[in-house]
Amino acid sequence: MTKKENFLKGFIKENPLFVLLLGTCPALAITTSLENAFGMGIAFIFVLVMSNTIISLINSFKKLKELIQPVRIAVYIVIIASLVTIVEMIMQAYLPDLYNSLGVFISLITVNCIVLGRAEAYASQNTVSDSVIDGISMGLGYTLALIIISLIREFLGNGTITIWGDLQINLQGVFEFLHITPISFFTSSAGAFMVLGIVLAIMQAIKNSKDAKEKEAKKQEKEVK
Amino acid sequence: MEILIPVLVMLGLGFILGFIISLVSTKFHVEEDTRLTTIASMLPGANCGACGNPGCQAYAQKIFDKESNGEDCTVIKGEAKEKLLEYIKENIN
Amino acid sequence: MSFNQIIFIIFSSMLLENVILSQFLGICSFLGVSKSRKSAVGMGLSVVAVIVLATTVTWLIYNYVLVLFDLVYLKTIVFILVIASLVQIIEIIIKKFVPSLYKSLGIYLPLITTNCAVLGVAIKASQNGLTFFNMLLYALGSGLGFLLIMFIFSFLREELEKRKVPKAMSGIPIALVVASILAIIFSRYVGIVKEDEGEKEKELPRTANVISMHLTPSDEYLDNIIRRMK
Amino acid sequence: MKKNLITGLVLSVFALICGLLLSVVNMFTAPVIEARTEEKINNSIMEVCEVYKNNKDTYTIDKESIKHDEVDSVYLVKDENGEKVEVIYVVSAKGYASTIQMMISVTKEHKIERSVVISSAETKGDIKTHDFMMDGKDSLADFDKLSGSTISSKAVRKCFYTALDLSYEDLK
Repeated sequence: MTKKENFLKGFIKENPLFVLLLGTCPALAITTSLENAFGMGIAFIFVLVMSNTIISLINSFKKLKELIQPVRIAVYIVIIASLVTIVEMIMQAYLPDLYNSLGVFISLITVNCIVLGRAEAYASQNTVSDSVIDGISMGLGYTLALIIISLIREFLGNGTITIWGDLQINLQGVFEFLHITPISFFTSSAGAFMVLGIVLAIMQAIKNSKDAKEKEAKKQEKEVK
Repeated sequence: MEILIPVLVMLGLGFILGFIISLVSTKFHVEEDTRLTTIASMLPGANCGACGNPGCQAYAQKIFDKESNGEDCTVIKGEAKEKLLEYIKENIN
Repeated sequence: MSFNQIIFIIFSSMLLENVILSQFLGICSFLGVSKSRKSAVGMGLSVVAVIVLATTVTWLIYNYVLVLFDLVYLKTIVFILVIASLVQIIEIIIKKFVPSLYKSLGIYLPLITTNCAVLGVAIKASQNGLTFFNMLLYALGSGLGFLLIMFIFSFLREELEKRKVPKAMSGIPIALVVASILAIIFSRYVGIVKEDEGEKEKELPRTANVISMHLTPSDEYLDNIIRRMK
Repeated sequence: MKKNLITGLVLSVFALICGLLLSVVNMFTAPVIEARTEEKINNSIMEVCEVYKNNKDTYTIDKESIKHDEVDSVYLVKDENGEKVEVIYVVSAKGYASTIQMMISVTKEHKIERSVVISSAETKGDIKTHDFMMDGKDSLADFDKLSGSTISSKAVRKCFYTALDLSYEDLK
């Protein structure tokens, strides 16, 4: 796999949320506004890249790798948890509003399957530079997924799009034009499940049609032969 | 002083837990087929449950019992996956 | 602690603030392990046990170590370390001594370490400053809520498997839509339980002396008197 | 046995490094967090207490003398002679999806002067901007609940009740 492929895989081919179905908890809980999705994404990218770097670094020393084998998971968890705590403290100090609206889900990055999964499945077997690229790719892919869901939910549920702080795009006009009000269902918990379900269905439909096309192409190739 | 207490707490906690885990795992070790442990070590170990099984160990058991062909794991891709599938082909079937 | 209050805490953590449907904790295992009823119930039962145990241990550590030494900022790392080790130790011990229990419930234990429901409930119980007894009830209620939803959902999913679903919707997407409908139903439970009578407002003012109240009658009182005199 | 000790040591070394790192970061962020909370509280006090805002130089705020289990903190506003003028409560109550924290000022006549929601992550209704019609009232008779979010309203009502209730004790 080339570096470019490695970087691009997280966006669509191996998107952690849409394809691997990992990290669904925050994707449902905090996607009520675009600002939350941004904040979560930044925190997530930091933790993922740093944990990938440190863990691949540890594993590049053979002796150290053998030494931590029995308590491997515990060591990884300690590293990830301290990175999460650092993010948490910095966020609480400099972005208190965001910290309040993300709440417990910042701490819960620790148990996010993506971080631990990447640590075990990728970082522990690959070089440091590859692991960094993998972390950035997966982090950006996850952020992208969060942004898509939060855009849908905030627009349909509130009629607004909060970019950062007071910077807000008001799209109430669209609803007024259609003589309806924003549907608060989409900001509720039930709406979160529904939006994720429908987005996943669309992804699956696209994938299905692609697969069908590929099959047809292969068939034609065979016939030509 | 401000640094000393957290460091001591973490040190103590890490030592006690690490010691107990290691002790318990060697003392109460259950002998298993090496093929099972190899498959388990080849799986990511993230225990995410995305394959529909309760954890990687359980999935390894399923592969070992020939109930699954090893293609359900969503976390490992590429080379690692090929390695796993090859191992299953050679040693289980 | 009255009986009413106990019921209130259990019901509100089980139904109103259901870990899965309203707090979005443990969604990964909710979607992953709900394909068959047997594994869903197994998972649910082990979650109940681990949540109660882990919350108790972390609550004790939080209140008697972290708060005492002013180390609250270490909570995430300490909690997850304790939970992960605890689960691993329990798993090894059950595997050795009660293999039958391990086969039915123990295999779910590793999955529980990375289940955000456990860490989430532990953090919430400690941070909200619950008393020991309330914490136990809260943890139990949350665990039971998880079990309940896992059971209902696995039942629905087993039925879904037999039905014809559009190809794009089959699998996880349709399951999420079903979960959405379930969440709508559960959000209607708000109001099914009422807080204890002891929490009910007493007449204001509590400590004001009665005499001063009579000396300065309210406008309404005066209005009434004037109306009567007319 | 020796191997177990080594494993324990390995984990404890990692825990030690992480603990060290965290306490260092905490040393930098903790003062910022504290200053921010302090500033936020001061701003909220300015917002709810008109008297103090106008007499900042002569009036003082007593933060320590009174403590209640029911509320998070009590601030007594005193004039230049040390006479109690107003009392400000920081009260929290459990709402629909989060804990709502409010700051409520009560005058010497046991009337609510003003109130402000300090923190809430309620998903239903706009609790931060809603006017509960409590300014200048001494009972909960006119409490205007936020339609569509019964539980949040109940929590807010409870906050007002506690503040009014305690003021009889504190402003004696």
